[in-house]
Amino acid sequence: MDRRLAALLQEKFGERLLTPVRQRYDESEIRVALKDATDTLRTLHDDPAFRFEMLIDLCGVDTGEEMQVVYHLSSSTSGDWLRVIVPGLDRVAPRIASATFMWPGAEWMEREAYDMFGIIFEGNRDLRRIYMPDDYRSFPLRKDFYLADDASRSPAAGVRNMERAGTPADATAATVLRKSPGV
Amino acid sequence: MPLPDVIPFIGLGWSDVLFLILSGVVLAAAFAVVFGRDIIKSGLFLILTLGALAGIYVMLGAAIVAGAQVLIYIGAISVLILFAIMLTQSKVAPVKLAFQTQVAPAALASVLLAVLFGLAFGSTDWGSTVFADTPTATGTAPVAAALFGPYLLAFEIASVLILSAVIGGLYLAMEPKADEVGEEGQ
Amino acid sequence: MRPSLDDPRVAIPAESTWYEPAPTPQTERQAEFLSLREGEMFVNMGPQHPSTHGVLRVIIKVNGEKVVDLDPVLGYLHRGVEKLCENADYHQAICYTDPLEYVSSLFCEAAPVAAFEKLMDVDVPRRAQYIRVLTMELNRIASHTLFQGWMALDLGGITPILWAFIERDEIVDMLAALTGQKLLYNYYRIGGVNGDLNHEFMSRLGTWMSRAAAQIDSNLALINENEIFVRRTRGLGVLDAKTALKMGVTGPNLRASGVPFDLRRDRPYLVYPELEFDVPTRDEGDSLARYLVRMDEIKQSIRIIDQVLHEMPDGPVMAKLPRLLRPRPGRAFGAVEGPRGVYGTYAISDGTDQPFRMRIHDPSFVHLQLVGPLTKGNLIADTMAVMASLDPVMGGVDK
Amino acid sequence: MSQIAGNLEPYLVLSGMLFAIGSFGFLARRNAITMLMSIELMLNAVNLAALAFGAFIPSLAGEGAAFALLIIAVAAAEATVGLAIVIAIFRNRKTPLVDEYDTMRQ
Amino acid sequence: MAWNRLTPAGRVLAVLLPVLAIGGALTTALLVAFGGAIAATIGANLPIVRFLVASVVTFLISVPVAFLLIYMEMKIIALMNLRIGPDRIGPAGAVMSVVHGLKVLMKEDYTPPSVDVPVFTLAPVVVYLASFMTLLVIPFAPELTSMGFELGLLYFFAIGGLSVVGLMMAGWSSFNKYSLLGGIRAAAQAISYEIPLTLSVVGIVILTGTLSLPKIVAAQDGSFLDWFIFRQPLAAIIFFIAITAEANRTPFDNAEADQEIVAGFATEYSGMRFGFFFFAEYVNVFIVSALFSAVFLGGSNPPIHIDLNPQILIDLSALGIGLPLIAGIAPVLGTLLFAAPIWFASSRIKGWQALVAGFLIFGGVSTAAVGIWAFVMLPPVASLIWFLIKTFALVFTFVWMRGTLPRARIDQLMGFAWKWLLPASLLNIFATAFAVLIAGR
Repeated sequence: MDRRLAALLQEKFGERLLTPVRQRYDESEIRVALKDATDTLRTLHDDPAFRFEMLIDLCGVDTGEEMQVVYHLSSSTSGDWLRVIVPGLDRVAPRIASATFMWPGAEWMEREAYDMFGIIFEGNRDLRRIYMPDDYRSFPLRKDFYLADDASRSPAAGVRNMERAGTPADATAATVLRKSPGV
Repeated sequence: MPLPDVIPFIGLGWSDVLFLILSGVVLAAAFAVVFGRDIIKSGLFLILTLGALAGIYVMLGAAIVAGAQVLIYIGAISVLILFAIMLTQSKVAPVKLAFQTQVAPAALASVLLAVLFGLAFGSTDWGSTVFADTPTATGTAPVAAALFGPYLLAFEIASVLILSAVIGGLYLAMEPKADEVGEEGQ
Repeated sequence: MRPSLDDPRVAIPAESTWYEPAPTPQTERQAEFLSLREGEMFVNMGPQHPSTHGVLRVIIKVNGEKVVDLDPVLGYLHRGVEKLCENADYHQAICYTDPLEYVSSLFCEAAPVAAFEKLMDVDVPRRAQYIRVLTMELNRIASHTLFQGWMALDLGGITPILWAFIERDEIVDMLAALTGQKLLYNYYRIGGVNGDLNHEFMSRLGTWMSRAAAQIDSNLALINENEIFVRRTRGLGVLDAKTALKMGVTGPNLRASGVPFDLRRDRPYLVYPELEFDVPTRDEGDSLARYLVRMDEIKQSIRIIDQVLHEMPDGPVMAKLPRLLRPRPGRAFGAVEGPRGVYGTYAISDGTDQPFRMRIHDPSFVHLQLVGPLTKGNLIADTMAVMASLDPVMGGVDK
Repeated sequence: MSQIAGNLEPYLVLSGMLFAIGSFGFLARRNAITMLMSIELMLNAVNLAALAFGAFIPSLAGEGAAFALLIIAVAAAEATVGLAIVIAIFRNRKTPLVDEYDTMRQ
Repeated sequence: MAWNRLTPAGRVLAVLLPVLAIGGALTTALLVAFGGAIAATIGANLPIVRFLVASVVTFLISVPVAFLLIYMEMKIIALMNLRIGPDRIGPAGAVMSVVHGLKVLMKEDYTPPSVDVPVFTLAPVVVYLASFMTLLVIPFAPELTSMGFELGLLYFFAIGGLSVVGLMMAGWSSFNKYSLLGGIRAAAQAISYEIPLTLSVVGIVILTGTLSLPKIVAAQDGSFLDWFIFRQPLAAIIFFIAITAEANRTPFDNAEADQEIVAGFATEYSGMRFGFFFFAEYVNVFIVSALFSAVFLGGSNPPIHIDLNPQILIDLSALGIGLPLIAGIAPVLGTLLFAAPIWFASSRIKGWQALVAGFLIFGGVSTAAVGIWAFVMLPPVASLIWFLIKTFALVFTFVWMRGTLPRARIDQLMGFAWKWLLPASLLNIFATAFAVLIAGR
């Protein structure tokens, strides 16, 4: 079943996949570029060969060098699960098209990703803070946001503030404590 | 040693004092209804007026009318009025004057009316028509005899009127467009 | 003194701005929500309100008694668990996830444990798998009985919750005998469970199993046939299957709409493929169906526990693992079917002893989105019935 | 014994004054609901007069109370319809002030 | 001065004792001097005195009744919920509700800054007044009716309907949206349910030809088959549902639905002003139960008349000097009598413990004996006891309903009143009138 999905994905998307389809346990993983993301998701959702109708999860990832948005989809016909990773969002001004046009339920998950990473989902009607207060300025899950013990053990001079007043644009690569560009 | 008929020093009977107190309350509360700026307080003063009037009705020996007054006027009509006030007096409600422009002519007309009433009552010679020296208590039986005897037609007309009022009220207060979502949970 | 509405001397601004300035709308949706039409007003519920489970704040726009629009405000319980987990090692991360959904915290442990086991390619011993299934199903029953009480409480019935607590108390005591904790069990470990079943747990479980079905049936009889209860929930907040799928609804809420989606069946984990059970579904999709599906699930859980007790093998309950866990770089998504839906954990490892990113997906968070669409056009009282039937737990919603 | 309460005239004077107050309210207030309240005052004044006549004129013993009851019934109907009209107009015109009810003018 | 060293209780006593002593002396002196005149005045103005005494007594009994009902509710619902309920203060927690009352008294009576102060302050008084004034016409027993006047039923409905004015005042003046919604709900509910409530008893008025509650009770004299619940079952059902709604009880407690609008009209109230609402609710429950038992359950009539006609009335005056002797000796003897077997029963029981137990047992036994004697010998006591049994059975039913039922939704509530109860009560009137016509009265 999973082998079939891998072949199908390879066949449908071909060179649009940034890396070959990875499969491990019952999960399949594809990576698509930012500009292909919307088309890919729409194909996955509408194509009768896939029918990935359920959005199980949507989240943002900060690798320290770039932002990623990760979708977990579930197919209603075959029961396959698929992870779609959209890497390469700009860390300074992350922007991606919203998935709410297909899955209205993604609205709050996108709000959460915005709240935590500052990723702006174009097309989401209600993109505002969801957990943090409205006047909060920083984005807590970014790698340039330190916890208290991070701040104390950070090699840089002095104590750093946990919360950085500012926008994603204020974050520079030098302030990132932990980077994993490979993942 | 029963209580004296006439209160010492004042020279009035007990019922006179009661009447004066009640009528004072009635008039003061009625003034408050008409002149009040806060409309919800006008409604509450209306309830006070009606309650004091019910007391005067009891003094007049018409306990059943007093009961009906409290039950219908206070319990239903006034509450309905308060209800309507709460429904309509929202934030767009008047931030302007409480009175019309013709307040002075209206006052003049009312004063004239009052004077006219006074003159009429004063000049009428009741003479032999009024026999009773104190109000005679009316039991329920004569009321029923009157309602279901000579005034049966009026009674029936009143019931038809109430029916039509209920239907008309329902029709008027119905939502303009039928929005059946969540109605009655059926 | 309150300025009089009828007073000509004062110009009174809009009522909603008397004390608290209206927030400036940040989005299109919020601007639409904040614009009041004639006769509408905002009613604030929470964060301290008798019928919001936990600290949820809901701003309701009402026209008379009718709910026009609704905006949940979250974050009163937000602790930043994801960030904390990124700064803890793999073992510590599990106990951070415990208090997320405090009424069924074993599921909150099971999801990250499943993800980490995939990252590290650990094989869990079969006995540990059976124990996990057993404890999770017990916890599911505890959660669903509590849901029954909450549902009745939100509709104004005060007795069922105390009857429901009998079963929950017994299960919680049982699990406390096994794990040492009554609420936050912290029982699952990467590669197994913390300690084998003990005598007290087994004897309590045996006693309870002998009367559980009858006792739960009698609890259900308290409220299931109640005319007022049925009239208040039937046909209320109808969620059709298509919308449910689009909204990402999972768990009993989805199954009440007629979609037989159950991870235990569709994406088997642990030993569920070897066990026999039904996936109860309903087609109505209303509040009553959501309630009844959960009640049916209790019976299936008892069935599963019965089979587990008969088939449980002997053997170790922990896999052999190094003390310091450093999985290879990679990504894994572990998901379990909880009493409210899919609990997922998406873990990214970068080769160190701490997860590089740990995303926690909680079903309550998704389901709470539905309160707005489902209650529009109903009455204020229906908001509580809908919210209770979706069964959100704020600890999970706010992470 | 009772110089005031034992006579007909004080009741009639009270009734007349109440009626005058009610008529002033009806003529002078802008708010439709206050006008309705003034009408209730006037009706009550009439009630009071009817009851006073019934109490002091033996031949009218039952009639006064019967009249009062009929008036109360009619007043209930009047209040219902009046308030329904006010609310219906309010729904369209968003104001309870009668001098802004000028639909014909527009 | 030692004043500073006194405890608060001691200070109260230090003030109270002299005041009491002086007041008592003055009162005694006045009574001695003008006793005859006062007695004559009372005798000459019996109706007025009777009215005053009835009002004061009614007001005074309304508070203990509320305490009793609060305790009943706490305990019964606790039993239904498998809890213990209050158990610390007093035997089985019996004093708990009194302590609740004290707590409410001592709490700060906070007035929020934006309320309409006079209306806000007056509202609980109106509510409480309306509920306790209706107590005046309750026919506890034929001899124990405060005011058994002719239009009792009309008076009851009229005054009982006043409480909604207080609820609306509270709802409006609190300047709180929950309160406003609660007030509007209370008004809509009260107006709707007053109509079937009033119409449902019209059948009984047709049958009895009176609005006086004592006469309605007297019309049900005889066996329990003469009660109106058997002659007018439909009316009884309608009446019961309507009084549940009038008293704002579950399942019709929408005006203070805590899951929806926190506490409704009472949200902004605290301290004694909240206490007034709280007490009024329970007094209301008692009153509507009493009214139901008077109108439909035969009131103070026993279910079956058994003519005991005992002739064991002891002429106390015939005992002469023996009366004070017996009154002095009997408690001592009785206490010793009951204490002795307890003391002998176990060596672990100390003498004073046995004496205390004996005294308590003697107290219980003698109270029971006096009660049975009074029940048999004094018709008012028997009537009162029957009346209270019926009333408290109904109070129990109300508490039971609260423990069992969820809350109805407001639109279902209103629809039920207008679509079902009103036609049913009209049908009941027609059927009764038709039956009376056929039977020729």
